[in-house]
Amino acid sequence: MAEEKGLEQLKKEAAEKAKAAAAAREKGAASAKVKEEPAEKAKPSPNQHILDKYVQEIENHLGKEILEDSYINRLSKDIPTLVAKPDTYRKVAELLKYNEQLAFDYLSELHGGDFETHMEVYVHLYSFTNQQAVALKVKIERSNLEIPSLVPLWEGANWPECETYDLLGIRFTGHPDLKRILLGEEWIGYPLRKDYEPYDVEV
Amino acid sequence: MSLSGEFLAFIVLSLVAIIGGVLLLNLTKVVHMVIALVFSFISIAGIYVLLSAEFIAAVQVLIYSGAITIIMLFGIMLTRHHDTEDIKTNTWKRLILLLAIVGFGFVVYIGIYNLDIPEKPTTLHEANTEQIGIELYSKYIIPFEVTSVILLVALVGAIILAKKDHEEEGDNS
Amino acid sequence: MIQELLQSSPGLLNLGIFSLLAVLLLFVVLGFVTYGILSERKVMGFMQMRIGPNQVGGRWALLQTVADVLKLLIKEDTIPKVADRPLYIIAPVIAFAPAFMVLAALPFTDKFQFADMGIGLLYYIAVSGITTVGIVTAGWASNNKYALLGGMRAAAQMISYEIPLVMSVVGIVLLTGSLNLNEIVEAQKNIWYIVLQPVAFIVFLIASVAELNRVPFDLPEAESELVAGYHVEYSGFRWAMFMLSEYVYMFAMASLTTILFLGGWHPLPFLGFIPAAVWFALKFSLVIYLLIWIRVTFPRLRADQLMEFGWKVLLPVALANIFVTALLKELFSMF
Amino acid sequence: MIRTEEMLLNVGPQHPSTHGVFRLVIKIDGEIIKEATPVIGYLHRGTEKLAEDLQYTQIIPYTDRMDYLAAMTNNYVLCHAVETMAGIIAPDRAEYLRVIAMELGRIASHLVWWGTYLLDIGATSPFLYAFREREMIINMLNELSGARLTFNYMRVGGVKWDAPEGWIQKVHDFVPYMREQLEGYHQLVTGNEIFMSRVKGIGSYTKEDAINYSLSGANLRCTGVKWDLRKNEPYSIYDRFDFDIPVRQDGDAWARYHCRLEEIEESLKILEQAVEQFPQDGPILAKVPKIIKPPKGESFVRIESPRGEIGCYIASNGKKEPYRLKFRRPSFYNLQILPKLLKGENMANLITILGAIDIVLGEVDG
Repeated sequence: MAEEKGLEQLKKEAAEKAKAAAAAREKGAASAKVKEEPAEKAKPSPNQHILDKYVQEIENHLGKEILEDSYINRLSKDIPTLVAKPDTYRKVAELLKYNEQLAFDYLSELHGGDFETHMEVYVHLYSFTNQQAVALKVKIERSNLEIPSLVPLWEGANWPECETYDLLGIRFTGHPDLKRILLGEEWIGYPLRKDYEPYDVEV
Repeated sequence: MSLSGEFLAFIVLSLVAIIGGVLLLNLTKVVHMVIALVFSFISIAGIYVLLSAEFIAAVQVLIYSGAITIIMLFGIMLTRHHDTEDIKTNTWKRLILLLAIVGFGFVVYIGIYNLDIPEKPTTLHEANTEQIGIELYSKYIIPFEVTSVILLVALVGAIILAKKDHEEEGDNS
Repeated sequence: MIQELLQSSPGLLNLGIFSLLAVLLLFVVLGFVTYGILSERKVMGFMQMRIGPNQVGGRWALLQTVADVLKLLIKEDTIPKVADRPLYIIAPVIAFAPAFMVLAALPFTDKFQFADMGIGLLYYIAVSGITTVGIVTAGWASNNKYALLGGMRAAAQMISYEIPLVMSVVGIVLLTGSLNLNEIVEAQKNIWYIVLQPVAFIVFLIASVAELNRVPFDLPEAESELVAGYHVEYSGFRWAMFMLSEYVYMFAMASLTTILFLGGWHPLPFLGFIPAAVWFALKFSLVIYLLIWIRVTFPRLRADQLMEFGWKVLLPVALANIFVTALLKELFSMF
Repeated sequence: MIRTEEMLLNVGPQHPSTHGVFRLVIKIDGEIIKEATPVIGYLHRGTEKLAEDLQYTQIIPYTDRMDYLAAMTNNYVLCHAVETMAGIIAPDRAEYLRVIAMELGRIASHLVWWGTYLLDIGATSPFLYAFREREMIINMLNELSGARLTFNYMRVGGVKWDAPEGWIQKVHDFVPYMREQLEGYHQLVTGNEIFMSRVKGIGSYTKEDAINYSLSGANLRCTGVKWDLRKNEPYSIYDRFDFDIPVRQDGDAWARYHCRLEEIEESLKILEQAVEQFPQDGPILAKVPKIIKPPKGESFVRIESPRGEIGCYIASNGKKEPYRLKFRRPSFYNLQILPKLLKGENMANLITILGAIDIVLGEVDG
């Protein structure tokens, strides 16, 4: 193992590795820069089987038609991405946490986004037991901005949900203390919405 | 009586003590009362000094105006209380009270005025702390120790009371 | 001289002499406080690898504290609207006056002293306790929650540490057979009490730091917790009074430590040609340096740990010290 | 019977130990905290909203102002997100410069934490010692980037400036010096009885709690979770270095203290190796277009900042400005556990617990 090797040797190795990588990178950077991407896209992602496993697991437990979509997000380090429906979102999240195959015990990130036609909540989960990550997304109609809260599953979703509510106006039902955490209760409007008009346009 | 420094000091100290006492009764805020009490205590300590009872004076300041007042302040600050209380009394009651006070004052005055303490040569000024110590530990050792037992009982009682309160609180929650 | 004066009948001359002496002492003490603060800042600077004050009054910033105090004195006097006004005004005075009163009992040298009291030691401890009343009052009167917490901490701390402080010196009282500070110094002519009573010295030092409300026992003002504790609402000369009383106490406590444990004005053997006052000043400075050193080194204790330490460690140790001292004294007197 | 009075105390937004404009409304009974409610948002500047009208390069200065104690990592996370999306690979020399800068920043950040934490506990001197070393780091980063705190140093595809002459040697010399000082820190503080009694067993939580509350960084590692993105999800060139992840088991303030100080040592190891491997010459910026337009889509990357996982989410619609930009700010997540930790604690422990979480308000409020 790495620890057992002498420090000297390790250093030497690392230096060699660095040199090799440097050569390769320079070559790549000089010739292709952005164009590397399409070539790679042709082959299937190394994470494809993981995604398949997730989807399989969800379908086994919750049935089909639960997910709106599932794909590998190549722009985001090949992360398996699941898109749930607003009414299945909570169920999928629960499964992701409690199923032993999935066991996503760590909520790394939760935020929302306004995509004009709809709003979206993006959740990045990680499993320390399986050393895997997943992105769970849900699209919400702008007319009905309500979605179950994840706080009962992950305490860590508490403030991020407040922040999302504060800046985008997505209400999380079942949240223990949903408040406008950053702007304060007296703020009018939800600034991160695309149609938000600042009170003083000049500022 | 000549106007000696001692006399002047006595007048000033007793005045402060009396004013402190009066203020203690008449002030409306509890904390103010305690501060008035401190002044009373300290002046009384001063009177002790005039009587050459230095040890008693120091202990008076240490225990009364130091520790006890602090504990009283502590208790007041930590607990709920109403700063002001309106006490309504009728005139008759007041009159009777006044009479009683005047009567008491008169009796005390007569008593002190007629009191004749024979003057004895004493050595109060010399090492009176040592004298107190010797007296206390030779003649009055039993009463002294018994007092400490009483204090111990009081201490245990206080602990029991406080503990009970704690348990009740535990039951409620 | 003072004793004679005290017993003579009052007159304008006496009043004049007393006032003059008091003013003299006041200036000596203020002089100390001025340079005590400066030296504390300089020593702290030295220990923390920075320069410290070096602008006002030349390279050594000799006028820094003067300027600071001047600023405090001419600062606007603010009293919070919701404060308990009479108490708010009287509190600094209650805290300040005893600080000077204790100085009367301290024999600085065999000549330079004001009152040779039979119970000098007890007097010091008793009077210094009154300051706490002032601090608690200040905390209450400010009508500020931080101040109140600070005041309450001061009260709790004072009650807990006064006892070990008194108990630690009982050993000395046993050995000397007197509470008189002069006699205590005289008894150390040959050997200092720090040698005979090392445990008492340590307990006394710790308890005295606690009494002074200095780090690591500076809970009443705990800057990082209670902002400034009991004097958070005070400013200008009222605040200056608190600060001055703090440093006067530091002066007094260092003197008392010198008197009780370091042999007062007595010289080291073979160095008797150096005047007594210089000896006292040297030992006194050493204690002050130690206090500053402690301040720079230690973090702050927590309130409950402070209580626990006072009651469960210092007090039993002090009591054991008394017991052992009494035992040894009896044993030695037998042979 | 005597009932003590509960009172409501506002700690902050102007309080010496909240390290910024953070307010904590606490209900206390005597000195025991019954309930604590954090109030944040005093420093919210709407970085994410502002970013929607800015080009990617223009956003970089805004990231400096989030975690202003370790701005290099913030710079990096944004560049890394854009690079991941656009498939840009930064040249080696740039990557090394970035790593050196980030690790220096990590050390500086931990030093500030160490100093101010001790200051909170009432020891004044360590603060000055820590800042002496931090000043050296700041000076080095100043030479590199031209700024002391808000570096604006990294660019998509590389860095803005090459290292000035002799700079690498300075870093090289700094490593043994810092090791020596670190030893001094341990001698000065770590064994101190009072300090130990103040932090041991204070503000402790379990591994499960830490994971459940989405804690990261030293706050997570102090419970025994061996988790460091530099090692577990290697980004940049961290896979080329040999270093450890300091882990403790107790989950209290004492464990966090050790984790952070040991992290300094590990960072020094990385610095040592990075200086050794540093490429003699080469470009410092990949060939990227003047106006960067990542492809349509979204990306979320996370890296290890001194305070934990800092993440950057970009949703792009192929334009030169991000459609939606979001930072996962570790302090914001770490702070969530505070009310739970404070309940039933002594008032004096408030400072110890809050300090041990190591928050930067610029980051909490975004």
